[in-house]
Amino acid sequence: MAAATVLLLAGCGGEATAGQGGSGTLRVATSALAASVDPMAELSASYLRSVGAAEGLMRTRADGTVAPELAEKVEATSPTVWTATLRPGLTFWKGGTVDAAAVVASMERARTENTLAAGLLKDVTVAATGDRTVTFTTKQPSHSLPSALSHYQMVVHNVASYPDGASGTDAAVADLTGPYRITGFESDRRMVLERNERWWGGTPGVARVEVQKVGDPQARAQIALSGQAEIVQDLPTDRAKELAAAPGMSLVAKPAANTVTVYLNPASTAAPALADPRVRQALAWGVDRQEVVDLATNGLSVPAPSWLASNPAFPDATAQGYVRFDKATAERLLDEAGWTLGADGKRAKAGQKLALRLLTFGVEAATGEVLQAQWARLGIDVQVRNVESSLINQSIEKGDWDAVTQAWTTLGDTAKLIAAQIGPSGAANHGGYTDPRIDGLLAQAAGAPREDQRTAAVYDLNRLMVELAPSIPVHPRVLATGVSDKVTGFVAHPLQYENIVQPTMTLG
Amino acid sequence: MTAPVLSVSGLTVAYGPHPVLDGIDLDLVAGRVHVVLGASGSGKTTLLRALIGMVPAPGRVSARRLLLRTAAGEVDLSTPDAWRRVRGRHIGLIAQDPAQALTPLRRAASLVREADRLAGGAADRARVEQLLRAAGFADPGAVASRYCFELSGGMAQRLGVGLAVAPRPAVLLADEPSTALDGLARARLAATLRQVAGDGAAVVLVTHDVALAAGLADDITVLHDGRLAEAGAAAEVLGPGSKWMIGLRPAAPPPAVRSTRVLSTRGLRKRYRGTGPVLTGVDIDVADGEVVGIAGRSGAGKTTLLRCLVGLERPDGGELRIAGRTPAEAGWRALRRLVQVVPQDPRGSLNPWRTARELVADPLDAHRIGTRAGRRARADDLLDRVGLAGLEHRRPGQLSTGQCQRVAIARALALRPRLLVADEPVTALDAPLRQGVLDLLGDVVREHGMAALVISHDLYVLEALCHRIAVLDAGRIVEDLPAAALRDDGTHPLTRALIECHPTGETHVR
Amino acid sequence: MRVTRWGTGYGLFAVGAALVGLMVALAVAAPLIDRYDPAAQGVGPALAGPSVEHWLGTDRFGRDLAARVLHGGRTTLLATAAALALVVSVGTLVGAAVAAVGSIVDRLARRLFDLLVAFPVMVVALALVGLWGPSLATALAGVLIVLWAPFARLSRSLVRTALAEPSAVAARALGAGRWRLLRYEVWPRLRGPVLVLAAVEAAQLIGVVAGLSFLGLGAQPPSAEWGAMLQEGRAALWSAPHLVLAPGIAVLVTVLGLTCMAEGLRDMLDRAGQAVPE
Amino acid sequence: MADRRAWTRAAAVVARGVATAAGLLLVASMLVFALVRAAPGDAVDVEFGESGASALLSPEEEAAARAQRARELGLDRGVPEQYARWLDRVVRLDLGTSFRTGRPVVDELGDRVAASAALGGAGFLVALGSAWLIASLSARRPGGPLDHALRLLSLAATAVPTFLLGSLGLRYAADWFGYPVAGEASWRRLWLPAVVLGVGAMPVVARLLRASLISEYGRPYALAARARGASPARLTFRHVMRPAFAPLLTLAGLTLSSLVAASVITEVIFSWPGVSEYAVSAISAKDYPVVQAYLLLVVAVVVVVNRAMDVLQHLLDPRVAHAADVAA
Repeated sequence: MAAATVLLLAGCGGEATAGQGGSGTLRVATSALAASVDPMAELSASYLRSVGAAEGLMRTRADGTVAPELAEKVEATSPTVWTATLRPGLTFWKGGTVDAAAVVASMERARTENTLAAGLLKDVTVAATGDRTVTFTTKQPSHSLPSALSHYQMVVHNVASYPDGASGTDAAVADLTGPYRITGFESDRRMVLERNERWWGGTPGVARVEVQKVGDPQARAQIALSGQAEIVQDLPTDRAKELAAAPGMSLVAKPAANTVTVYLNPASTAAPALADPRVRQALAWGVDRQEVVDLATNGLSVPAPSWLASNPAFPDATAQGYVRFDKATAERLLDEAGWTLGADGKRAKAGQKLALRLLTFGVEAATGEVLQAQWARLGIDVQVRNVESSLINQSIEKGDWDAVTQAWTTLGDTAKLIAAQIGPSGAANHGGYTDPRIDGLLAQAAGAPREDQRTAAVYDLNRLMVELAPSIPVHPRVLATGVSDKVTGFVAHPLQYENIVQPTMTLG
Repeated sequence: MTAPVLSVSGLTVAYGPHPVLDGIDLDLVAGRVHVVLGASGSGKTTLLRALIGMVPAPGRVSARRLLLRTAAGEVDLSTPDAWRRVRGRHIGLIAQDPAQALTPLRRAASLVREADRLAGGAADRARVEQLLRAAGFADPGAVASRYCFELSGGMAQRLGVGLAVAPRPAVLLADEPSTALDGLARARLAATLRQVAGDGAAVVLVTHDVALAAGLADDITVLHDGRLAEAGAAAEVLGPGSKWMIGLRPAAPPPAVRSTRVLSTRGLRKRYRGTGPVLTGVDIDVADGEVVGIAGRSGAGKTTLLRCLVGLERPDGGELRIAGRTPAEAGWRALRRLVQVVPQDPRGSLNPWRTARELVADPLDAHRIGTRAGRRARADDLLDRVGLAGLEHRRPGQLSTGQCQRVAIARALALRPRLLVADEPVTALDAPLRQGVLDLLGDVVREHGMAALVISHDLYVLEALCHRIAVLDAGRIVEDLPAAALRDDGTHPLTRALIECHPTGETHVR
Repeated sequence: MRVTRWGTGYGLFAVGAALVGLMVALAVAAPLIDRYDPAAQGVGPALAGPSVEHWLGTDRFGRDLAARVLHGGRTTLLATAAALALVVSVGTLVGAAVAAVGSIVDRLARRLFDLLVAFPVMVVALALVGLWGPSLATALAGVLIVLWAPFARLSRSLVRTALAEPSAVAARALGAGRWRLLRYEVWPRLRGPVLVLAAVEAAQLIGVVAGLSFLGLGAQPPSAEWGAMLQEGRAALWSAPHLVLAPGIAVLVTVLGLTCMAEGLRDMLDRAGQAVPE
Repeated sequence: MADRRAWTRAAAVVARGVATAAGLLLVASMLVFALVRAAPGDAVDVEFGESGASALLSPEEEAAARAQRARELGLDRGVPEQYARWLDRVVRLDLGTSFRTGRPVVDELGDRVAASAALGGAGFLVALGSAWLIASLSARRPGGPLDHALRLLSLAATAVPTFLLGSLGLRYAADWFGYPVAGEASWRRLWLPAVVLGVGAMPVVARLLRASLISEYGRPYALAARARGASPARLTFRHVMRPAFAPLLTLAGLTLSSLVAASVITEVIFSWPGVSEYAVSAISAKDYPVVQAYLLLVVAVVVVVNRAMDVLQHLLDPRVAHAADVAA
C-alpha cells in the first residue's frame, strides 16, 4: 500500500452514465483500505474514491486529461478566478443538498484538517457566489486549478456529518456523494457499500460492493485464480503468466502514471563518478528498458525513455530521452569520463573502481536486480539492497547514498510535479541539481498564458532532465488488476484508485 | 500334602537366544510360604513376572504346564486372556518398593475401591473403610483422601500389601520386599506374609536375603543362572552344613588404638531450610587406628553427619576438629588430604568418562602429589592391591558394581589418609559380593593402620569391621559402646530394636 | 529400561550428520562445482526447467539455479553457523556462570531465561527487521537476542545437576578444585546436551531465517540466500515449481539432517543415562 | 482436604507468579519501548512518504506540517518522557491510539486477539490431538515398526517449513473445496491454518508425550496396577495418563512460543485477521502504539501462560508443589 509515492485519482467521468442498475454483489480484494470514513483523515480520501464512495468537482480521465465530475463545468472567468458550476439536484447520501455553500464548507474543512489539501488550496480563496456556483480566486494567474480540483484529496463531503471528535470508523458518520454508499466499515479491513439510488449519474451498475483487504499479494493472486472476488487489485506481476492463462478472469495490466526512476547522488563520496553527467547519462543509455520490462514486470509495463513518459497527457514524452538501448554510447561516455575498462572487465579510474550502491524498495527489487546485471555488463559494480522506504528517505537525508529507486506520480499538476523533480529544493530533487534554464522553464510551465506554451515548457523541462540526468527513468509501475469475466465495463486507468470500483461496471 | 494351587513345570523364558529361566518346576501349596532365593541375575525377578503373566515385551514364555486351581476349577494359564482374568483376583503381587508401586496421583481410597471392584467386590464406602482397616490403618478416614505420593513409607507399605491381600488371592507373590525396608518394617512384613499363608494362601517370597528366608520359609527354591539349583523344605536347604550358610566373621581384632584423636566433634548441629533439625548435637571421637561404626535407621542423620565431616556441608553449630585442627584454622583443602571417603553408591560416585587408573590417580592429581608417572604407578599399585590388576583402562561402565566399589576404595587410599569414612560401603552390593568388600576394607584399614568411620544401618556390617559402635538417633548419639559389648550392654530402645533385627548366628549369602 | 530408544540413536545421528555434511560440503565446494556465476543474468532462458545445461533450471532472470542454491548455501549455512557459535558460547557461559554464582543471581537469571526461552524468536526478529529494515543481519540479530537463553538455561541446570552428581560430590570430598570439577565432572555432562540443543536450534534458526525471508523481511534480493530464493519462488509455485523446490529441498534436507542429528544424539545420551534437553 | 492443600499451594504460586510477572513485564516494556524507538524513521516519515504531500509543499511548509503531525502524535517529546507517558497510560489499560487509524489500540486489537486466540487454540488442539494419537500408538510398542514409521513422520513434519505447507495447503484447499482465501475469521476458514499450525507444533509434543508415556508405563506403580488386574484401557486412563501429561505442561511455554512464531507466517499466508498479521503491517508503518502493544501483548501472554501452566501443573500433579515445598 505504500506502493505509490503520490496517489491521484478521480471518480466517474462527467459524461459517463451508469448502466441499467444490475443486481448482485461485487467482491473486491484490495491491498489496502481506508482507515477512516472521514476523507480528511490521512490517506483516507484516495481509498474512498477508489471504491466509488467519494467524488470531487473534477476527475482525471484515463487519457490523463481532467473532466468535470460533481461540477457541470469549470471555467476561468478571469485570469485569477475559476468558476465551478455544480450539477443540478446533487445530494449527499443522507439527503442533504450539495450546493455551493456545502462545497465551500467541504473545501474549508479540508484546508484545516489535511496537509495535502492545504497544499493544494494554498493561496486559493473559495467562495460561494450562487446556489450552484463556487469561485476559486488565486493570487497569481493559475492554470493548474482544475487539475488540483481533480486531486483525490479534494473530494466533497458533508461537513455537518463529521463533527469534531466523530468516530472515523463508524459507517453511519460517512456522508459523501459517490455512486456507492458505505453501509459497513471496518477500519483498514473491510468495507461494504450499497448502490446510491440518488446518484446524479443514474443507477450504479451493481447493487452491493464488498471490499476486503488482503495484504498478501500471493493471497490476492490466489483469490483471483480461484474466482473468489470479481475485482482483485494490485496483483503481483511475477504471476502474470499464470494469471493471464487462468479461466474465468482476465488480467488487465496498465502502466501507471508514475515512473520508476533511479535517482543519482552527484555528491556521493562512495561513488564520486556520479558527479560527472557523462557517467549518469552512460548509466541511462546502458539500460535495456525492454529487457527490464520483460524480466522485472513480466512484460506488463513499457519502457519509459523519459520521466514524463508515464503521463498519458504528454504522449510525445515517449519519444524523448533514452529511446533506445545504446550500449555503445554508454561505453563511449564512460571512456570519455575516464572510467576505462580493465582486464578484469570492470571499469576504473585512477585505481578506483566504478562502483555504486543501489537501494530499492518493495516491488522495485526486481528492477534493481536487472539493472545491476545490465550495468555489470558495462563494467560497473552495483551493489543492490532492497530496503524499507523510510530507510531510503533517511539515507537521502544523511546524504549517504549513491542511487535509489522511487516512483513519483507524473499525472496531475504537471508543472508542480516536475518542479519537485528538478526545481530548486524540489522534494524529489535529491541530488540538488541546478541549471540556469530551469527556473525560467518552470515559470513558463506554470504561468504561460497559452496552454501550448505551457506544454512546450513541460516538454523542454523533460528534455532538460534527460540532459542533466539527475535520475534515470526506467519504466512505469504496473497496475495489474484481475477482472472477472462476469464484470463488464471495467476501464483500465493509469491511476491506481481508478482501477477498482467504477460505476459503469455491471455484473453479467 | 494337598494338591498345589499353582503348578508350573518346564517354565522357560527367553529375551534373546539365551533363556533367562530354563525349565523351572514349581508347585505352590496353600498355606505354605515358598521362598525363592538367588543372587541378582539368577532369574528371580523374571520368575516372579512369569508367575503373574507379565513378562515384558520381547520376552517369550513357554511351559509344559501352567495350571491354577481355584474353587471354580482349573485354569490353564497359557494365554494372555487367561492371565488377565486371574491377575489381581486369584494371584496377587506385593511389589519391591511399596512407595513406588502405588499410582502417585490417585488417592488411597480410590485405589482400594478399584482393587476391590476388579476383584468383584462391592467397592462401596463401607467396604473401602473395612479394607483400609484390614490393611492396618486404625483411622481409615485420615488416609482415604490422601494422594499415594503423600503417604509415608510405612503407610505405603501397608496400603500396598493391603491392596494385594484384599481380594484374598490364592497365590500371593512378594518381590524382594526387604530391599527398601529397614529392619523393623521388614519384620512387620514377615509377620503379614506369615499371616496370609496362615489364612490359606500360597505365598511366594523372592529374595536374596537368607536371613529373611530362614525366618519365614516352609519351602525353598534356590535359583542360579536361571536354573533350579536346589529345592526342598526349608529345613533341608538351610540346615546345618548347607553350602548356602556361612558363619559370621569373628569380631574385629582389638585395636591398635593410639591416644591421638584424628577426629573429634562436639555438639555438631545442622538443619536444612524447611525441615526439622537433622543433627542436634553430635559428639564423636575417633582415635588414630580405631574403627568406629555409626548405626542408625534411615533418616537418623547419618548421611548429613558424613557430609559435615568431610566438608560438603557446613554445620550450623558445634565444633569439628580433624587431627586437632578446625577447618577454619587449617582449610578444607589441607584437611581433605587427611580424610577420604568411600561413598555409598560406588557406580554413581565414579566419573563414567574416566578410566580406573585416572580415577584412582585423581586425588593425587588434585593435590599435585608427585610426578605424573609416579601418580600413575601409584594408581596401578593401588588397583593391584584391591584386586583389579589389569583393569586400569576400564571405565566404570565396563566394571561390575563390586569392582567399582574396589576402585572407590583404592581411590580413597591414594592419599594415605589418616581417616577413612565409609558410607554404607556394601549396601549397593548384592549379598554375595558384600563379604569380599568387607574383607578388603578391614584388611586395608589394618594394613595402613588408619582410623575409619563406618556408617551403616546394617549391624552385621559394623560388627564385622568396627572396634566401637555408636548409635545415632534423631540427630544425636544415643549409645557408644565397644563393638563386642553392644549386644550385652546396649540399653537404648533403638539399640535393642537394631539388635533384634540382627539376631546372632544369622547368615549372609556368599 | 526406562525410556526405550527409537531404534539406534547412532544410526539416526549418522544419517543426520551425513545430510548436514553433504550440504556443508556442497556449500564449501560451490566455486568448484558451479558452472555459472550465481549473479549472472541471462546465462540461460528465463524460468527454464532443469536441463543438462542448468541442472536445476533457471529463475526469472535467467540465472542458473544450481549455482544460486550452492552459493545460497554458503550464505545460509555460514550465517547460521556464526550465529549458532555465538549463542552457544554466550549462552553456555552465562548459564554456567549463573549456576556457579548461585543465590539470588541464579534465581533471577532463571526467571529471565524461562521468559526468554518461551519468547517467540520470530516475533523479536520480526519487530527488529520491521523497524530496522529487512536484511539478513537484522534478522539474525533478532534471533540472537532470544536464542542464547535456551543454552543458558540448559547449561545452568546441567551445571547444577552435574555438581550434585555423586561423582562430583565424591570428587569434591576427595579434594578436587573448581577447575577439576568443571573439566572432569561438568564438561562431559554438558557437551552432549548442548550439542543436541545446538542441532535443534540450528534447525530452528534456518527455519526462522527462511520464514522471515519468505515474508520479505530477511535476506534481500539479489543475494542468493535460500530463504530469499524461496520468497522469489513462491510466486511461481505452480508455473515454475523448481524455483521453490530447489532451495526448499535444500532447507528441508538441512533441517532434516540437523533434526536427525539431534534425535540421534538424544537417543545416545538417553542410553548413557544423561539429561536430555527438550 | 488434599484438594484444599493443592489449591492453597496453587494460590501461593499464583501470588509469587504475579509479582515476578509484573517485574518481568516492566523490564520487558522498557526493552520493547527502547527497541521500537531506536529504529530509524518514524510514523511521520511513513505518512509523508505515502501521501506524497511533499511534492505539493515547499520545504518550509513540509517541515512545519511534519512538526505539526509529530506534535499530534506526541513524537516531539524526548523518548524517556514518551515512555513515562506511555507507561502511565498502559497501567491504566490504555494502550494509546493507532497512528494510522486514530482508533484506540485496545479496540483495534480486540477482535484480532479473539481471532488469534481461536487460531492458536485450535492449532494447539490439533497439535495435542495428533501428538496424543502418535505418542500412544508409538508407546504401545517402542522400537516397533509403527514407532519408527511415526517417528519418521514426526521428523518430516519438523523439517517442512510452515510457509511451504501453508502455501500448498491454501492452493489446494482453494482449488478443491473452494476454501475462502481471504475474509473474516470464521469456522469455515479456521480449520486449514489450524492444521498448518498444529502440524508444526506436533512433533515436539509427540516426542515428549511418547517418552513420558513409555516411562510411566514402565514404572512400578503401572506394573502393580496391572498385577491387580487393571485392563490396558484402565491402566492408561486411570493410572498413567495424569502423571504422563504433567511434564507436558512445562513444555506448553515452548509450544506456545512456536505457535506464536508460526502464526506470524500462517496469519499472513491465510490473511487471517489476527494480531500477528496486524502487527506485520503496523510494524512497516511504524505505528508505534500498535507495535508496542503487540510486543507487550506477546510478552504478557508468554508470561501469563507459563505461570498458568505452573499453576495447572500444581493442580494436575501435586507432587510438584510437594517437591517445591520441601526444597524451599
